[in-house]
Amino acid sequence: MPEAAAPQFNIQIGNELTWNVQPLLHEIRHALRNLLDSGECSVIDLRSIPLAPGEEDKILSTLGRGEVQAQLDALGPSEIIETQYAGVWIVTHYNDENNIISRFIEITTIPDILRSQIEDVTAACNRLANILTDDQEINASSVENS
Amino acid sequence: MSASLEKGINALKQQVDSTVASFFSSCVHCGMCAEACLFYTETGDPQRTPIYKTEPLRRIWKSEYTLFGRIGKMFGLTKAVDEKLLADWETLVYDSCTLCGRCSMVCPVGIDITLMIRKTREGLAAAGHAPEGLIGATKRAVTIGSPMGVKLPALKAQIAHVEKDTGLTIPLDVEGAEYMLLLSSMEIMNFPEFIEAVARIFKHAGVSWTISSEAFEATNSGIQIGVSDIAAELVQRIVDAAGKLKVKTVISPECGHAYMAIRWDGPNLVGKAFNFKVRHILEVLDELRKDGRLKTTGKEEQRLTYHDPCQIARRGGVIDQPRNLINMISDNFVEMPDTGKMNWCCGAGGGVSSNERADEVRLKVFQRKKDQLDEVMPDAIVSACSNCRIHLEDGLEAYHMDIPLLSLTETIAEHLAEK
Amino acid sequence: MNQITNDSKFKQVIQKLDFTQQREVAALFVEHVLPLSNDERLNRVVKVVRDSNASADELASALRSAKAVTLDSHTRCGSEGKWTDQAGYFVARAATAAATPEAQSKSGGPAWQAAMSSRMAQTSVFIDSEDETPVGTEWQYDILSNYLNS
Amino acid sequence: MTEIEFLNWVRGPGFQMATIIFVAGIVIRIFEILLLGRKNNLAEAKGSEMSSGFKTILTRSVPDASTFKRSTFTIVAGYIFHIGLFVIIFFYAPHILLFKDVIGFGWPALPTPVVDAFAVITIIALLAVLVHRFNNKVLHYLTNFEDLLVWFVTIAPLVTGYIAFHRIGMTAPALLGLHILSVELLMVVFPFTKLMHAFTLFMSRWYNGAISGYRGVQS
Amino acid sequence: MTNRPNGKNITLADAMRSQGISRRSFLKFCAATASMMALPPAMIPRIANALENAKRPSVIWLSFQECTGCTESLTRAHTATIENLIFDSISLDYHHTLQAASGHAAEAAREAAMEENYGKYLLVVDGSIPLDNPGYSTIAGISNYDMLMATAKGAAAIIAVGTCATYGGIPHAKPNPTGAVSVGDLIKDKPIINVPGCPPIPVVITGVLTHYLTFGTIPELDHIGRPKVFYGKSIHDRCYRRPFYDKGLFAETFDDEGAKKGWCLFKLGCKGPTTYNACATTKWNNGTSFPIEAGHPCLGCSEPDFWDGGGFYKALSMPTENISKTAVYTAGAAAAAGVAIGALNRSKQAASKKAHIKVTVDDLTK
Repeated sequence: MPEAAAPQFNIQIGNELTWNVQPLLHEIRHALRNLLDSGECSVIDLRSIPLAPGEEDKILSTLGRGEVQAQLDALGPSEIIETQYAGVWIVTHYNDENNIISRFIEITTIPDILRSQIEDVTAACNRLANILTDDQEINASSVENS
Repeated sequence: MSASLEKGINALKQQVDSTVASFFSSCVHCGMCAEACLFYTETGDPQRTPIYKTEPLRRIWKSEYTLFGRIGKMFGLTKAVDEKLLADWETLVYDSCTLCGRCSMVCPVGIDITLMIRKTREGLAAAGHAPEGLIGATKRAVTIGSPMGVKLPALKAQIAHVEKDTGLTIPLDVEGAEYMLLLSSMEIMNFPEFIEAVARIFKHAGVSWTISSEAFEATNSGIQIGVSDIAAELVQRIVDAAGKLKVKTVISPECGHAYMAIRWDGPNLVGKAFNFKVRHILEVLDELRKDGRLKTTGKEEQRLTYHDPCQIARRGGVIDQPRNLINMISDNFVEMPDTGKMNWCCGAGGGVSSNERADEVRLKVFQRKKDQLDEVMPDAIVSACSNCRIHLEDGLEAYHMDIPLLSLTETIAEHLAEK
Repeated sequence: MNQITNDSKFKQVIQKLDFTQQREVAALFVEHVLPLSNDERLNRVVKVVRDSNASADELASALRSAKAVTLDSHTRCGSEGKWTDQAGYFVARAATAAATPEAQSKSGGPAWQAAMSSRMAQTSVFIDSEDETPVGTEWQYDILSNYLNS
Repeated sequence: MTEIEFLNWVRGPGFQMATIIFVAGIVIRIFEILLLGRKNNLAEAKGSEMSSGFKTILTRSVPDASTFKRSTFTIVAGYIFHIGLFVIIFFYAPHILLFKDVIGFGWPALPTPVVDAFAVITIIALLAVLVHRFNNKVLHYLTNFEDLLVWFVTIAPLVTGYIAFHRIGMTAPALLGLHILSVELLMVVFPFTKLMHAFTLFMSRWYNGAISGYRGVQS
Repeated sequence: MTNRPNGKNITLADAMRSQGISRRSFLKFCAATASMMALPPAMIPRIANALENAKRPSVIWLSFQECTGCTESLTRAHTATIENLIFDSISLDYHHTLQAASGHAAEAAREAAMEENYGKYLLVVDGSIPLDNPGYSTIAGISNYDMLMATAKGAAAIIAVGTCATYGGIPHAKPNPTGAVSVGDLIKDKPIINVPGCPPIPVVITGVLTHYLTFGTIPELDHIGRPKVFYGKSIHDRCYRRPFYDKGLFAETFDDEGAKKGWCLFKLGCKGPTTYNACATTKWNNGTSFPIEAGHPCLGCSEPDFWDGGGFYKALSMPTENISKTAVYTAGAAAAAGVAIGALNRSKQAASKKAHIKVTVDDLTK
């Protein structure tokens, strides 16, 4: 690996600090308060904020890891964790090569993407129904299992 | 009565050579030469900036000797030299420049501005734009043999005098003498004691010398007015006389431009190397000192300083000799600031003194010399140029300063050790 | 005291005189050639120099004006020289020599200097008139003798 | 014409034309000057033309004390912007690449931030020089169009180069193109103006030293 | 592009589900796309919504003087990625590289699609158009020019893909033997989105498509028709080696210490400083890396005339022509001229000396 800072998800000009860390944390605090007062959720796209190498890590380490950590496997893995500050979530999407393709800070009680999606539920329901109506399939599968 | 613009322009064309071309190509208009010229520093008149005085010559160079200038000429972009230009420049080139050469010493790109002003004079003179005074002097120099109209009888009378006073003989037209002494009319008319001094010193040192009755005049108005043809004619007289008397060395007297004329310009004017040496009287005296042939006694108690005549020091190369000589007769010698090759001109050289029109400015710019003198407050000023001497006296008078002027040669003579 | 007949004697005698005497003699020489100058200022100079009890200031100002006349009368380099005028210049120089205090006095002393300059003044007059009339110096011997005898 | 097409032009045909005018102009002028020749001096020499000529080429860079006192600004400012230009032109890595490409060899560069600092100082010095030109009586009197033109074509590459490096304002190709164009302007103007002193200075200093060295004075 | 359900009325959502892609994946895709296109996260639901109900638009893809690299770049993805997801969401009615049909059958398909979706279909073009002689490139006997003009007429918008289609590209490089021109040179009355690059970054194409499908408009373009979102910043400005450039630390060769230390590639001819593209951020091969990261200077392929920049390994500060040769020849010629002029001057000098009339004292006045 070159001595230069490993290519970051969020590449910026030069390596001088952008001083965006504090403002961002403040923004998160306001969002939390907003969530309490009006129940309104908010999302921050980390790519949309200029950050110098290291600053992103600084933010992540400040927020730290909380109780919930979920793995998602959809078009490549995704990681959803709740930080040590309840209601502050970090959602990171990877592609098949495990490169980050996007990373969000969500201030909500539960990120949408964790919820089972109605469409998928509908589809699931149909699939299960189809299976139940066809016994051979079950037997066949049980034979295979045995 | 046949001076004309054409002649002037042609004369300027003749002046352009590789030095002129490289000089003009190098000027960056930095203005530093102005600060080196007493005619600017004391008047604050930007017109008197040295390089600006060469404009006529510059235009000729540009329009005649540069490709781009010639092209420009086709489109009427290159400025031409006309009657008016030369008329306007007359006072700059003759009244506001003593050809002292100080600007040539400070120019950061190394332009010998003085040389080019001298060349510019060739053009102005040929076009009939030389000052009356200089024309008069030149006429007298050519017709009478002396810019001041000093004729042989006058010299003879003065010689007779000196001989009476001193009991020495002044050798006139002695063939085979080692040295042939030239004199400036100034010395003959105003300072005959110079002749006496030389006579006594040479007797003391046992030098064989003579004065030519056919060419005793050292000065050369042709140089000052800027007409090489005339300058050459005047030099030729000396060459002939020297040849006739078969002398080994011709001595230039205490006169600035005379030395420049005979020592440095002479051979180039007549187009032939001399078969005799040319030395300034101070060089000769210093030689005698080195050879131990010149012995002095006693010292001047007064605080002495030395004024370097531009043409002898900066433009002539005689700088150490006067100092060696002064140290023989003084323990109290002080240098002015900006001395030797960087000395400031008295303000009357280069023909300015023979140009009445310049009288006022001549005395105005003397302020520079005054400031210089005020720095060291000497009791007496030693110099080696009658013209400097007279003008310094005028200036000191005008500025109410009472500092006596001494001729170095004469002062040495005063201290000759008895043998 | 016997008559002075030649320059060497003349010089010796002058050297013997003390400074004030030399001055007085110088003044006499100047007086003799005064007519050759047309500058009245010199008359005053001579008067002061001759006046044995003239104050230092008077002498000083006399010297100043003598110098002034010298500068005004000399021919400037390059300008046409008129020998008749030039005579005035040498008279002025003689006067200057006479008025110069002992300290700055040139070799030979005031009397000798004045004598020489006044001779040149006389020569000058004759230079223009081409004929080579030798200018006599006897008048100077006489003046000196008379001065000594008186 | 897009910026890139513009950039390609100034890097290609533009630069070629500029080079032709620059080289031809200088060579012609130098020949023009030297071929005029000069008479050889018949007076008995008191010193060597050669040695004092070359000596003066060096010594003229150092003014004597009183001259320095009288022209302090001109000398100091002059030194600053000449050194500045020298460093920027010859010690900035991308510039050295250019020379390497043209003359076949290069040399080590100075750190970019250093050159950057020089650029700022030089630009300031040149601005000061212009102000001085208008405030000083002599300079004001001497100044003509050429002086101003030369000042402009000298500072233009500095300013455009500075902006291009810091990528201020326009798109990068346009900035770089402008910078190169301004240099080409300088090259084209060079042989026709006093900028020639960069070359003729050596001749005139030599002549000056030779003339007075011949008379035994080191000028 | 296998087992794709046909029929124009199937939505993208249907298409995906039929491929067993969960809605979570879809949401993830929308989020990634929004993020990539610098859209506020608040837009994600709207994107999702729009795409789910988007009717698969008809797309006609014309390939002219090109190398198929662009198509390659777009179809290279071997696993289900958001890129080909988007391709599944369109109805690619004509693409003579990909479609089974050929010759007249293919042309018939194109004409049919044009007729059916007149004024609605998207026209994608890769490759430049030869104007010198139509024979240089024809399809089914139809010259590129005619085909482009005919097809463009009914297009809702045109996406020029690759530097050839956008700026003429390699065929247009000096001396441009075929007289190649870009789409933009020929068509002035249709919205054209330039997606330059040799090849362009796949996600940029899908991004543009997504934008079009989501908002029904074309994204904001820069002054040479490129979507600002992707071409707004130069490679240099986003380059992780930029600090070395600023410090003046350069790799001199491909194998020296500097190169090993990952220093700036400017001296090796990197065109990053003058090239506007998203390589440094989106990267290539599903975000693996990009040329500079791989140790090779940027060629500037997304800029017009990148082929005429004097060579890929010539630094930006170098002239593109052979200047030393020019200088030497010029100097030679000038020297000759100089001698001639010098001679002229000498004769002038001589003439003036000849014309000189001796000046005597009587000639000093008029």
